[in-house]
Amino acid sequence: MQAKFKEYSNKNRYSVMLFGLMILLLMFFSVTKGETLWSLGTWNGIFIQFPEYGIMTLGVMFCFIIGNIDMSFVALGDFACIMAVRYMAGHVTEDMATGQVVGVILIALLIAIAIGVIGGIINGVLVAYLNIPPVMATIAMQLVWLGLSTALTKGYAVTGVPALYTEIGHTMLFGFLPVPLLIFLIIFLFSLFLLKFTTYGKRLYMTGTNLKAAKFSAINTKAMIISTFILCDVIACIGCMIMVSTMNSAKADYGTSYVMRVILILVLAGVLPDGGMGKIFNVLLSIVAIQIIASGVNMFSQLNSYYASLIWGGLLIIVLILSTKMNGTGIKLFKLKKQKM
Amino acid sequence: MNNAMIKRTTKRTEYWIFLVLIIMCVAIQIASGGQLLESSTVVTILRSMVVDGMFAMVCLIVMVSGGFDLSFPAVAALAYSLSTTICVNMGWSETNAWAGFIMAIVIGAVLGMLNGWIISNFKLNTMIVTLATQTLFIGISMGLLELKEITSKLPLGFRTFGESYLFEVKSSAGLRSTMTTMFIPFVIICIITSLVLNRTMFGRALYAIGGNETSAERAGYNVKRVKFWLYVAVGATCGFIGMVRVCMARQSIPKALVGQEMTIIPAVILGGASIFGGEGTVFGTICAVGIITVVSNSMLLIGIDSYWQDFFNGIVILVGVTVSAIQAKRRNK
Amino acid sequence: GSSNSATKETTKSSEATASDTSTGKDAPKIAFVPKVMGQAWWDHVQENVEAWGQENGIEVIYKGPTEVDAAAQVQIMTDLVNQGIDVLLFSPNDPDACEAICKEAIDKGIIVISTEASGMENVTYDVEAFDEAGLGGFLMDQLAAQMGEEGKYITMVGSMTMESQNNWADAAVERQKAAYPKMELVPDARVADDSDAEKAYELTKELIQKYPDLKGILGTGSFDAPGAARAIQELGLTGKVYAISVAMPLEVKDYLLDGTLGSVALWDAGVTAKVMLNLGVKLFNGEEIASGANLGEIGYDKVDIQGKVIVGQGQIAITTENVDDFGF
Amino acid sequence: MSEYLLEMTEICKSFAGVPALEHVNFKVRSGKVMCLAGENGCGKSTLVKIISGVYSKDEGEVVFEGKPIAKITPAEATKLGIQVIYQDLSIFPNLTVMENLAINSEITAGKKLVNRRQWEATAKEALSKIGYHIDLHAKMGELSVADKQLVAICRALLFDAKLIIMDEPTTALTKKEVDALFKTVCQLRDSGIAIMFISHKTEEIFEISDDVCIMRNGKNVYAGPTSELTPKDFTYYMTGRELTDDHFVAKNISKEPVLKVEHLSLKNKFEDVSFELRKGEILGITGLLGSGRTELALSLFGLERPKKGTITLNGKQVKITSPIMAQKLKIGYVPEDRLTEGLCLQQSIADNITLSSLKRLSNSFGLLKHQDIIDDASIWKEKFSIATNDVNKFASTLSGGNQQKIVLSKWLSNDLDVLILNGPTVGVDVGAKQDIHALVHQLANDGLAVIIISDDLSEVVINCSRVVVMKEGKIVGEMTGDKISEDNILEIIR
Ligand SMILES: Nc1ncnc2c1ncn2[C@@H]1O[C@H](COP(=O)(O)OP(=O)(O)OP(=O)(O)O)[C@@H](O)[C@H]1O
Ligand SMILES: Nc1ncnc2c1ncn2[C@@H]1O[C@H](COP(=O)(O)OP(=O)(O)OP(=O)(O)O)[C@@H](O)[C@H]1O
Ligand SMILES: [Mg+2]
Ligand SMILES: [Mg+2]
Repeated sequence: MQAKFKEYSNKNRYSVMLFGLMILLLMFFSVTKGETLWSLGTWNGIFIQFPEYGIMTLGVMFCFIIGNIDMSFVALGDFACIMAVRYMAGHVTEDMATGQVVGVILIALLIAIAIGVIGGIINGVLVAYLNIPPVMATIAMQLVWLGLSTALTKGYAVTGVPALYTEIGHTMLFGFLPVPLLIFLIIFLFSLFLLKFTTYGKRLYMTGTNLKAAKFSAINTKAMIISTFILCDVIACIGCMIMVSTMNSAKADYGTSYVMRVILILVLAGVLPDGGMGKIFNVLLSIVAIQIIASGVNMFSQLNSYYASLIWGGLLIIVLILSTKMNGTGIKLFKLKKQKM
Repeated sequence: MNNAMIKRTTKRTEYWIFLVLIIMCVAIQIASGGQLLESSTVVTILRSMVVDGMFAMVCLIVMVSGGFDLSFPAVAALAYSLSTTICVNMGWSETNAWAGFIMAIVIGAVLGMLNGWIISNFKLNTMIVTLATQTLFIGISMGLLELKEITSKLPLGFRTFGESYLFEVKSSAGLRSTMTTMFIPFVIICIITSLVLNRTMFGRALYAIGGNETSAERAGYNVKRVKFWLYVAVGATCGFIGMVRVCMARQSIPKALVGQEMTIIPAVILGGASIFGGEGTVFGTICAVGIITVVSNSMLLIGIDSYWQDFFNGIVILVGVTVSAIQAKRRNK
Repeated sequence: GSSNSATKETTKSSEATASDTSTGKDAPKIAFVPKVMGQAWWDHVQENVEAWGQENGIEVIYKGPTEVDAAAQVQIMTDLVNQGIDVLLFSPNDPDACEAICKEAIDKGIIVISTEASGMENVTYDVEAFDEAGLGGFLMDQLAAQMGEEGKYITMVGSMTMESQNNWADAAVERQKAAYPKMELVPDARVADDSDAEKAYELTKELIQKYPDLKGILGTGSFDAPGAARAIQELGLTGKVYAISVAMPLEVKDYLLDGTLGSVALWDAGVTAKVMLNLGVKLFNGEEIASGANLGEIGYDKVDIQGKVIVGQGQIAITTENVDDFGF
Repeated sequence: MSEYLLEMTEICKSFAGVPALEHVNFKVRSGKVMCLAGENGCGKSTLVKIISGVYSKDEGEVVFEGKPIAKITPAEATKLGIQVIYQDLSIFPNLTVMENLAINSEITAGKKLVNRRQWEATAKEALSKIGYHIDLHAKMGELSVADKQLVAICRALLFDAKLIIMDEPTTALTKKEVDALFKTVCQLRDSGIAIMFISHKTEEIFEISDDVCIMRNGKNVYAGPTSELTPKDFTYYMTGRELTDDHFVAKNISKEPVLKVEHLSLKNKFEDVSFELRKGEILGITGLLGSGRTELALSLFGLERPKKGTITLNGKQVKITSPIMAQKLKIGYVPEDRLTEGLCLQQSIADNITLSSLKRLSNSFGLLKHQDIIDDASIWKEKFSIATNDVNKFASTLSGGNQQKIVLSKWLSNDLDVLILNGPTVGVDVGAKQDIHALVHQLANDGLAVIIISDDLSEVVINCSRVVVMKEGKIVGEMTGDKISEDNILEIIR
């Protein structure tokens, strides 16, 4: 039994660590702010909040697994949303029937997704064909999209989101399931399916581990990179469209703070931008853990929101160090040091 | 012999970057109707290169060793805001800038030690480690310590130091511009970086580690120690640079530098540093910082609408990295 | 002032009576959400909010996003609303973005009061130190007076995506078109300084290089005037080029004294915050507010209520005369 | 002082509890060449790293020049006179030849500053030791493997080395370069330096060594003079079994060629190459480094685009533009560098084996059949006797030879007409080599057309029914049947 657990925890050390982390966090907040933590409202808030960046995280996860990084997804998503909202604002009139409005919304969503596809293709071509390091390519593209949005909107928020669309972000299905959470779950299951059960997923991990070897194994790595960027950016655009429904408008710089948060979540989950690594369940755990910390910090009136940063950074360091120790490399390094001294 | 040397030179990235800089300057000079090379504009551009240029040196030296530092703005910000806050809270309103500098350097070194300790002791991706410490340092500065913006209460010594200048120039229109004293630290840091990288065994160790870490270890370098002291030195330098910025801008804003890494790192890569380590020169980096500064400081002059500036910046970076990527590909063929 | 302490008395007593009565109302749980944490402007507000809390014995949660990001701000508001508060006070980065969460809050029976967001629908009240067009016009009036009502000028904002700063700048341009026909907006029209005095300084030099006959810079961010003034001073253009913006008094004191700046504008956001707090408590205790009500702070003793918007007379021009009166 | 320069007694070393070396004993004499031999993963490199101070031993005694050495760092080892040329050469690809040559001695000298002139002098001195010429300012990474090897040797000679250890220095070299290297080794030996030489190639060991130490599973099974051994004993000691090297005899060669290459040219790489390949045949392609063999193979696999010439497959002229297309045309390619081109080390063995046949192992919707993947991998594990108990383990847990078997299975699990093997047994021990050869023979006899590209002439001779020799991008000779011998090939190459 014990041996089995040991083997399991060796294989899934990130899951074990994240579970432990979650339990510690919940225990801590239960002891200090038990009443607030275990109220319906708090959990309601947690489940309403994480879907928008949680969805983006799932998108960027694909990029990380294949060994790329995307810094442009929020800027691109904002641009896509601006176009979509402009379309909605221009085509929805007061006297429209609900069915027509739904039609307009669907077209707007298609516009957003199409822009996501275009953004993904551009990123992919820059990385796969021009061999630009992904960090650089996507930082530049981030500026490009941000600049385009700013120029188009003169920096103002674009309003005129139909009421029906705004409701999406605030409706509780069956009285308990927020629609954004539902969409998150759908995308989560879709990603899970892609990663675990399809040849795409298998190729994704293999390409991320060794691109050259994948190429020599008759995998179209260029197509893999481009399709992964498309997937990532489309999912990110969907995340941004959910942001639109909660924010009732679109703007060039909505959600800019999500870029670093998404990277933080992925790294905490053991999905490193080196590629080929990471489990989607850990990403889920990590998303929830990050949100619990943020909401937890907000329960203390005397702690300002930067404490969340403090805790995120500290935890990430601890998790990183623990992960190398479990790898054996950490322990070995210590031994080497001792003997040398 | 000479032919070989010319061939070698033209193969180098910094050669191309330098050409691009010159061509860009000429183009902007023409497009802006001769306004770029106006003495006051030149002085302003040199001035705005100071802080970015020094950070680029720090970034370069880390990249040469095969690392990737995201935390340097956070280190600088925490170091200078803590240092100025201490000065203000101790009531040293008249204090000399040196006190602040020394404190910031010490704080920077301590923060660098954390980076150095983690990076040298655990085989971890430096980008991720510094992402973590960046987040942590921001949390410490604004959360734990609740450091505030300091503007009007900034000690007099800091302001005087920031206002001091080397010389002044007058433009054709009779406009007076001053060359800040802070240009000297910039030049010194560039020279020191260049000397360290090229003329010391420590610098060669950085190239060696960036090129092949195991080989460096086998060649007899104490890689762990080199890395540790690298990050300590980088931290200390960041503290120093942060204080330069405080004096120049006459304000200490704990958040001012956050996100700066996203403009500095592209510049350093543009200048020929490789994200895989072992490559990069001071000259190339300065040229690249020059390009970025000249472009962003002359957008108005060449008539680019303010709303389009981000877009234009993005395109410049994109073109720059594409050129160097294509060139690298050709070189490897 | 005396009216100030009087309201305090009443608030306290009404509270005392409230807790005695069978309705069993405790002190309200109040949260204040600023645009961002850790900026001098909002630090000043925080000090005022904390001071108010101490005076009235009510704990106020002061919590804002770590970045000027509407999404992050909405997340914090969501947390607070869901954790159960009675009064939500906030200054939105983006008013539209907050509508949805505010509606939710109001549906939960929370009193929602905003500031710098006169267009918001889903609030109980919106408190403004001045009306939006008012500040832009006010800045323009000041600048025009210094420029002699003629010459070229440009507008400057902290960033192109800051809604309220853009609004004020637009209002200023409107004002110029209506009242100062001899003044002219240069083709570049608007520049952004990334909320950084150093960048404002560089921009100003560049602008003067490009437009040698530029005479005025109208900024709406709090870093604009200090940065511009430094450039004007260095270029030796004091008295030839004028700059104005919203600014913290002590930051621009030197420039005001040596004449580089004629004046800057300010409203005390701390006072506005206190007014919001007072209003929140009043509403919580079931009081009705009508035009002409006294909200207990200077400039708000006879407020004007238009629909949901409560407008005070809070904007102030800072000149050499009153620069020392504020202590910040 | 004893007659032995280096004495290792009862050396033990384990990694995270797994023993890599158990009670190893051997001695090295001054002015002699000692060969260390053994299967992949038997601990040779580990032993070397213990001598040079990269690893520290758990137990045992190392005596150098009569003095016991307890703890040692790489720098101290250098000072003692121990120089190692590691398996991966330990060079700095981003630095120049001059810097690569001089940096080690500068570090050892404890220098703090860089003196360019001094460095240049040092570098020149190093090159002069074996009279080798190369541009001092060339970037190391741009040199050919052979040049890198020679630079590494020059660097080692700079020190007053008493013992030079070479860890598999010949894997990347062709016969001609190996000969040059052996000449240098003899020179060094004659000047009184002890050489420790690690190799998998039996002929080489018998050619060069005075003493030999054979290891198996971390223990040494033989240590003594080479002259007392026959090659047969030698392989027996190494593998623990009798090996018979069967020459390949093509049994059923098809009439029509399956692959026909005509006048194929790739700029700067190869020119006007023509040959035919039939089913059941094994074609060997050999030649010097840089003769364009690899590019030729890559052209057949769609990774290079030859400008001129034609490729005809089963009677149909084809243009191969990508590996995907090559796979569709039933061409498989096993790359020369298994670590960078062949394997995803941090993924499971099963995933690696099935990587290029995922289409077959999934249904029409692209859904994976997980059980089939495991089954498929297990079949290959059995067939190739891959040394692992679980195909779900990472590929990185295997030794070099077993890793090579994975790369082979990856392509063999496809339905192929043509299989191209580039250096199929580079760095693979004799036992595993035997297994691989036997399998290739069987495949050919079952009707596969095989191309083997190799530097190892004996490998070419044993396995090929026809051999093509390339030189500077052109085919300079072809031979079949009895004509195939090492001497004949060498004659053409020279
Ligand atoms: N750093 C390490 N950590 C854990 N195990 C190791 C390490 N280095 C080597 N080993 C293990 O020790 C054993 C001996 O490895 P070594 O590299 O010495 O083999 P070798 O004889 O040189 O093989 P080859 O012929 O393939 O070069 C192998 O089983 C290997 O997996
Ligand atoms: N004609 C040529 N002109 C210039 N360089 C050449 C030429 N032919 C080959 N080279 C260079 O020689 C090096 C090795 O070439 P290649 O990979 O074709 O060798 P190979 O015969 O396949 O050797 P091996 O298989 O042993 O590695 C390369 O750097 C290549 O650029
Ligand atoms: Mg070995
Ligand atoms: Mg080759």
